[in-house]
Amino acid sequence: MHPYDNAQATPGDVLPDHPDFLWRNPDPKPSYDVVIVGGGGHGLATAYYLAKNHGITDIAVLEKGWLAGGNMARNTTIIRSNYLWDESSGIYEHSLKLWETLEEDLDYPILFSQRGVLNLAHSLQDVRDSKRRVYANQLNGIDAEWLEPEEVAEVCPIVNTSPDVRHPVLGATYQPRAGIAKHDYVAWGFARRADAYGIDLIQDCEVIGIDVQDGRVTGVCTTRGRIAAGKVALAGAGHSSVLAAMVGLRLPLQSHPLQALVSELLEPVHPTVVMSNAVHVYVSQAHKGELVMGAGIDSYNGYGQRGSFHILERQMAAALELFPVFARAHMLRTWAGIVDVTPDASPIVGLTPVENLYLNCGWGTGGFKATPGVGWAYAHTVATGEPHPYNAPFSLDRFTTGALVDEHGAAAVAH
Amino acid sequence: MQLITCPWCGQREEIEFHYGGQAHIAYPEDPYALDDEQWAQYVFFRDNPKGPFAERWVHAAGCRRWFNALRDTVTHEFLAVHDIRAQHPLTTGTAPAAHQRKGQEVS
Amino acid sequence: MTNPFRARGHGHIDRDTTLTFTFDGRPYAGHPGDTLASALLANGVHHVAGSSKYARPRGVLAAGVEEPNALVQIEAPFPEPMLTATTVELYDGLVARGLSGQGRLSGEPDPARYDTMHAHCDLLVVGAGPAGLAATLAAARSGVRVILVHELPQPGGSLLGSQELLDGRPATEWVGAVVAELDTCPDVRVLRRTTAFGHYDDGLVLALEKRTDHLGAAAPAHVSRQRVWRIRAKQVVYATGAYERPVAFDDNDRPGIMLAGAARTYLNRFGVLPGRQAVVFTTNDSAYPAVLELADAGVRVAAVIDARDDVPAHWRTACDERGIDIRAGHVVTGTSGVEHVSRAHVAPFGQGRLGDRQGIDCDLLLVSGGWNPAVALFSQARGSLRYDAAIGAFVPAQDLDAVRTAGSATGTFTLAGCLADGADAARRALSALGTTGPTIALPATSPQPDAAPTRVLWRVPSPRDGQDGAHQFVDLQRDALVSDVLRATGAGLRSVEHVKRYTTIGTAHDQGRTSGVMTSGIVAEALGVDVADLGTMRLRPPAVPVAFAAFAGRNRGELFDPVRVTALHPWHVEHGALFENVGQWKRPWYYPKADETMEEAVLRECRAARTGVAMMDGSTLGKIDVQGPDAGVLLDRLYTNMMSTLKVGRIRYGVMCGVDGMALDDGTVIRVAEQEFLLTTTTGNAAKVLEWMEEWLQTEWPDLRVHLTSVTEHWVTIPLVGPRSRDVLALVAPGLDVDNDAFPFMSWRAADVAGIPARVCRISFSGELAYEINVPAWHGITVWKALFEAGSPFGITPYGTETMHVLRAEKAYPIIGQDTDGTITPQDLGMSWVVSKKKPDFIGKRSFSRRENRRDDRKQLVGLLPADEQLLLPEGAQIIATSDIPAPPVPMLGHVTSSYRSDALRRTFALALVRSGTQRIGDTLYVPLDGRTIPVTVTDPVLFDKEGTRRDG
Amino acid sequence: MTVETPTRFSPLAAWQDPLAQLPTGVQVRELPCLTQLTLRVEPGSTAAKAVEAALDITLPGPVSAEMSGDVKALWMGPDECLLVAPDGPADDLIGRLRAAIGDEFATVTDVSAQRTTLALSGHLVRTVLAQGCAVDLDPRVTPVGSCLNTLLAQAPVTLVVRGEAASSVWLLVRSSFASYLATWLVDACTEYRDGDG
Repeated sequence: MHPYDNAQATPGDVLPDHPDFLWRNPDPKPSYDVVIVGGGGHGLATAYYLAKNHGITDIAVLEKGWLAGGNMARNTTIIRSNYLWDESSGIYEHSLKLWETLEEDLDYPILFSQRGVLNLAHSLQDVRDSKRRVYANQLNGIDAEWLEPEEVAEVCPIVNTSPDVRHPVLGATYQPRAGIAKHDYVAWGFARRADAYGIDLIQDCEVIGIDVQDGRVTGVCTTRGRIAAGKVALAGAGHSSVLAAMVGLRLPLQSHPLQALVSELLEPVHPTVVMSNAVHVYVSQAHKGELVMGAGIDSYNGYGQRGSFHILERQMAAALELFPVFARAHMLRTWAGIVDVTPDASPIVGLTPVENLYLNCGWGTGGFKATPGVGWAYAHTVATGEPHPYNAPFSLDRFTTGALVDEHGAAAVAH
Repeated sequence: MQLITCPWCGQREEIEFHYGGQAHIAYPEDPYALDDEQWAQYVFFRDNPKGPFAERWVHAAGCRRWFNALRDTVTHEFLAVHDIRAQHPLTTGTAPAAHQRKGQEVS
Repeated sequence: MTNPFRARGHGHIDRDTTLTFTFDGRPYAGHPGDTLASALLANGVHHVAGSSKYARPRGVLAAGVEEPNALVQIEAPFPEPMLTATTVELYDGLVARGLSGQGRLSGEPDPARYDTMHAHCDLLVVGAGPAGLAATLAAARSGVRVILVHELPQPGGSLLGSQELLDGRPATEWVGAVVAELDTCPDVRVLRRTTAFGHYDDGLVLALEKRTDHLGAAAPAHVSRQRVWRIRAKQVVYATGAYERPVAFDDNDRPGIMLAGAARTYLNRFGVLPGRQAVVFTTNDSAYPAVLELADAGVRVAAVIDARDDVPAHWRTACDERGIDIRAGHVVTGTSGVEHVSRAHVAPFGQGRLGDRQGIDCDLLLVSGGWNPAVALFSQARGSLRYDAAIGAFVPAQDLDAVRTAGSATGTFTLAGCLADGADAARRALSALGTTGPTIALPATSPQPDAAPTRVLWRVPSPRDGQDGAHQFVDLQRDALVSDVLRATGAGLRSVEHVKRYTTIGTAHDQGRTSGVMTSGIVAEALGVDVADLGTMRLRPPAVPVAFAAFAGRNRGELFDPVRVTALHPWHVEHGALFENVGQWKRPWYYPKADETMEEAVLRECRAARTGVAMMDGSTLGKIDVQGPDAGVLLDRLYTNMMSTLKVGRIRYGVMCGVDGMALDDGTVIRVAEQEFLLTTTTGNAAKVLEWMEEWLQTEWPDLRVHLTSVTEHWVTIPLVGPRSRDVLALVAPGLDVDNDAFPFMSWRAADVAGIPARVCRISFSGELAYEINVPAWHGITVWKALFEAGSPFGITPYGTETMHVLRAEKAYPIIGQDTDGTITPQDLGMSWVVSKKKPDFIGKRSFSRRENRRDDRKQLVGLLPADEQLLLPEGAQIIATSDIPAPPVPMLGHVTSSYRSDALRRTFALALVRSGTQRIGDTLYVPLDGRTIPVTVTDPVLFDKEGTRRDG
Repeated sequence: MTVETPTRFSPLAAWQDPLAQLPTGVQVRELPCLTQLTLRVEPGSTAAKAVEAALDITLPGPVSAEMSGDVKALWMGPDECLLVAPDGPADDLIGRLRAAIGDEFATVTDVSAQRTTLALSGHLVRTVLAQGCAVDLDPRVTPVGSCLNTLLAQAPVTLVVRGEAASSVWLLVRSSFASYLATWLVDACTEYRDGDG
């Protein structure tokens, strides 16, 4: 058994050490074949797969702050692929399969723990939507199950499955292969391998302009000077609209605060991941024992990496409805990310009207779980100039044709 | 939680309001004169600036009136609020976003 | 039981009362006013817990929230995980144990109440030390509304832990006088045991008041245990003090190693001697008062190890008087000890080199590496910080418009300076409020010699490891070492946020209060950069850990989410209804009779509606009154069909779409009068539809003369359904001509029903002859009972939402949100007839002509009949074309949206959205289920009474 | 078949006893079955003046209520008032108003059963409300005569400040929420049961 194999780890383990070397801190070169804007999980994974799958290594990943310090450092690390539509389950399941070998692939203890994810249903319509998703998942080869309340209690005994609560648990979908991973470890695993391929990871380097000549991208202007580029791949998450606006491109995105929090370290109480869209809470117990929780998105546009208190307050109330044993757990830290949300709650990954400028954005709350999958597909798109079948449905022009991949109506599950 | 000044009711907590996204997006005068791409721009595409943003709110739990606001999306500071009727007669009305948030609300 | 380490004549504790408590299984005694930490120290207990990673013994480092070490698990009166012993007020019967690593949650429900209180003020002062009290007093005298929150049981802050004099008297006397005055001010509210933990937009400060924790098992059950105060303050002054920071040296984690200021607090606030023989290691002046006060209280101070080459003469003189050895230019390099520190190793330290080491025996090693202003809340308020190289700490760069700091939170460390700074901060806050106050006289402080500069020292070189720092702890709670920090920088990390994640420093309970700035300092040294450029770790809300239950407050159980009920609700309860949650509403789901299963009950209810008469509570439907000369114009723009042509007295069904052309809601529209319509919405969409309509009206078409008013709860709505409904109605509404010609389908009449003026509509959601009786809600029960009574000869049967769904599905009336999912147009539902061809435009129309909407293989609503007539398809089941299930991904044609067992059809049936569904009518498709496939025949969605013969009875 | 003397049931008919047992600092009484009409009229318009003349009141400005007469007017929005009159047939009042409005653009809707009215008084009223209402109820900020549409413990309410000394307020709550709100109020008073009230 690999010493880092933590797939069966229970909460409470000591975290494995990071390696002694992660990456160089090079100065930017004047020119690269590919410049990736955004050194988060997606940008780093894209760089890695460009090198690994396509042999492209003359790459700079430009990060305006510190690597993986945006949403990659702020998400609740839930990984699952049980999305409703074929297009979504396609890319997320591809991603999940990559997750299953990622630890070996990156040679990094990413603490991928397939402890299963429960998506609770609280109303009869929730039940219908949930079962619909399970049936679709099963036909798409995804390990989805429908659990009755008593089965929910078997998987996660601390969930209050009493029928006498305000919004009783009427059942849940369950994906056993779903789980969590340690976000920093994932990002650093990609970063380290990218660095080892000779890819330049350049921090404190904010893109302030994108150069276009004759409809074709030629480079970027940054706080560390101009960098010429054969291709530019945007991976700026919440800042995608700001980046796209540099080439006059308007996107169907709105950037919202999304808050999350952790508790102190607790003895193992919560063996799986529970998500409840109806009462707006999702929670897992991470490797060391802290409860990691997320809530609903703040309604307004916000780039401030902070949200409103009532969201957290509501989330705590919801958490106690589902998990009465959490009453005296303590909220230790809260934070917020900036999620870029599309009208159909599906991402945009593909080409833009500007030649050699590529777009990956709009992941809303789903970005972390997609990291390897989208890195893979986006790298293909950048390398070949053509969308991979996995991301082809997520083109920008679907908003013109009407071929949306509407994940909020039917799936009724965020995150 | 932001304290928002309703032009009519004064300062109230954010939870009394619903967000309406970008302001000043008028319903096209002739939707059928637009091609699908132009129509999609109207239906789905909105500005998303980092900084001051002209947007709409409705005092849902108060006087139920829509109003326009200029708010900084980084600091969350409201730079101005104004009653739609007084400041922006007919032509600068704004259109509802295509997708509304789900919620359990009152009517 | 006695406390061997109590100092006579010191402390603000009630020595006349003894409290007993249990720690790690052993009984101890303490006094009111103690914390668990002070009581343990008074009993000579220094080893509080083992460390999380290396299981090293750990003691008490600090005296407040910054404590990284002394974590405890409360076991009784009710388990609570991971509190710092330094913040747990002692109470009788407390049972606790030291905690290494993980806390334990109780499996039992927490019996305590929690609540929330809103408060408003002109000025909020946080902290009741000298600066906070001066600020509060100055503001109070100006007459503005002031709230003062402070975390201790009594005010005074750092003054409680010192022997400072004010106006020549013990400082606590001045504190008492100030508080007495504040108590007389009606506009001043003082909240003790209250910790501000969050600063949000627009002056919203959250504070946690621990109301009954200190009472232990004696806490009254009806009083909330903890309360979250949501304080809206126009101005805020953070007089939150400063946290002393240690210096890293080898084995700097042993029990008995304590911050110098903490020892001073234990002596003066609690009357506790944290040891008998002390070595004091300092880099600054602040340790000297501790040295002198402890010495005067009987602690033998073996040596003061001052890292500075020059020790101010007055301190030297004072130490000489007491026979205390000062070793200037020296540092502590390490310690010895097993369970407890027993010796400090000291050495001269100059030019970066250590001289010869010498051991000094001690049972207490006090450390002061300088002070970090407590800026967490100021940072949360988006106040910016700057690095002050003189004190080696990050201080507020400048006031914000509405948020200020005062006292040592600004980096002012003298008592006189803190008092003046507090008063000045209040003056500036008042000025920002547009007012002024009288100048307050500040008490005179004892003459203070000029402070000598601090030597900023993050770590001492290790005699054992050289620069490695493999035995020098930075974050005690996370067991993170200097060597971990250096490994991080060696790995290529350049940001303190990366180092934090690499080492986990600052991620624990204390958020790095004693380790964060030290980490920045060590990283800066390692990288050869300026600490000022490097910055420090971001402090995040909450500033102190807060129990989930405190946030939830009273929003639990039945108060978690409002329950909405109709006027008929009590009747449903009395008659055994089971309820379905629809949004916030409770709707009767079905009314089982004794021993009846749901299926039996629903079949019975359906049979009654199709063969006799049945009634339901439809009051939850949204109802919107639309009045004005342009009411018809507005409705024409929002519904897909024409409403303006509706005649008074008539009713029309309508669908609304979003601008994207997808069905949004449906319902009926009745024309009440020439300029008045009443429309209904689905239960779940009532609020959304009203807001949608108002949005268009107010923002797009303000020229339309229309008013919209919700009347949902004004009316009780009772569908009366079935072939005998006319007979029942005739009995209760003798004045109404119920003849089909006089009262045709899709019309309404005003009539007295059971003597109550009512609107009776002839609409049907079942295909049966049916009426919908609307009366003001107060009369609802009366009318319902009258109908029930009048219908009893006909076997009238109350039915719930489940039966309603079956009846409507047999007729293929869709439920928006069940048979649609936001991707379905009216045409997809087979309702092209409801989409006007005449109107030039309506909301959604333009989107119908998009490419995707023109496809002929869109999903369409169809009926499905399983080959096995008794097999009930699960709702949500997918539909495929083949009887064999191919390998995944399996092409799916659609899914089952509604599925029921039909009494009328004597079989099961379903509605489904199927790709090219209408072209597949008559085809056999398959529903994969449990590894096999169920053959189903695609049919027209209307399965019952397709000709509509039953509608008129 | 008719019911000769129809009985009306207010939304809090079953709550009389629990509400009567609240501490003396929080007196809560339902004022059932008041006549309530939504009046939509542009302030200062001909129609508004006609209404004012017909009712012999001045329609209130923003965030206030005119409570002196038999027909009280509560400000609900810039062109919206809730008229509250004693129990009685709403149609009479509607008729008077519509007659006064004539052909002008103004509308009247009967919403009598849409909300029920609670009269609260006692020295703890503001404290209890502050548990669930974020609006500053200090008399200097929200004086007598104020009328607020706001949220109380997640329920939409209209709050009218009637008297300062007794902290008396009217609380109008949607009928479907009335039972929830009563539950909340009773629970909020738990702390004041032991003689504190």
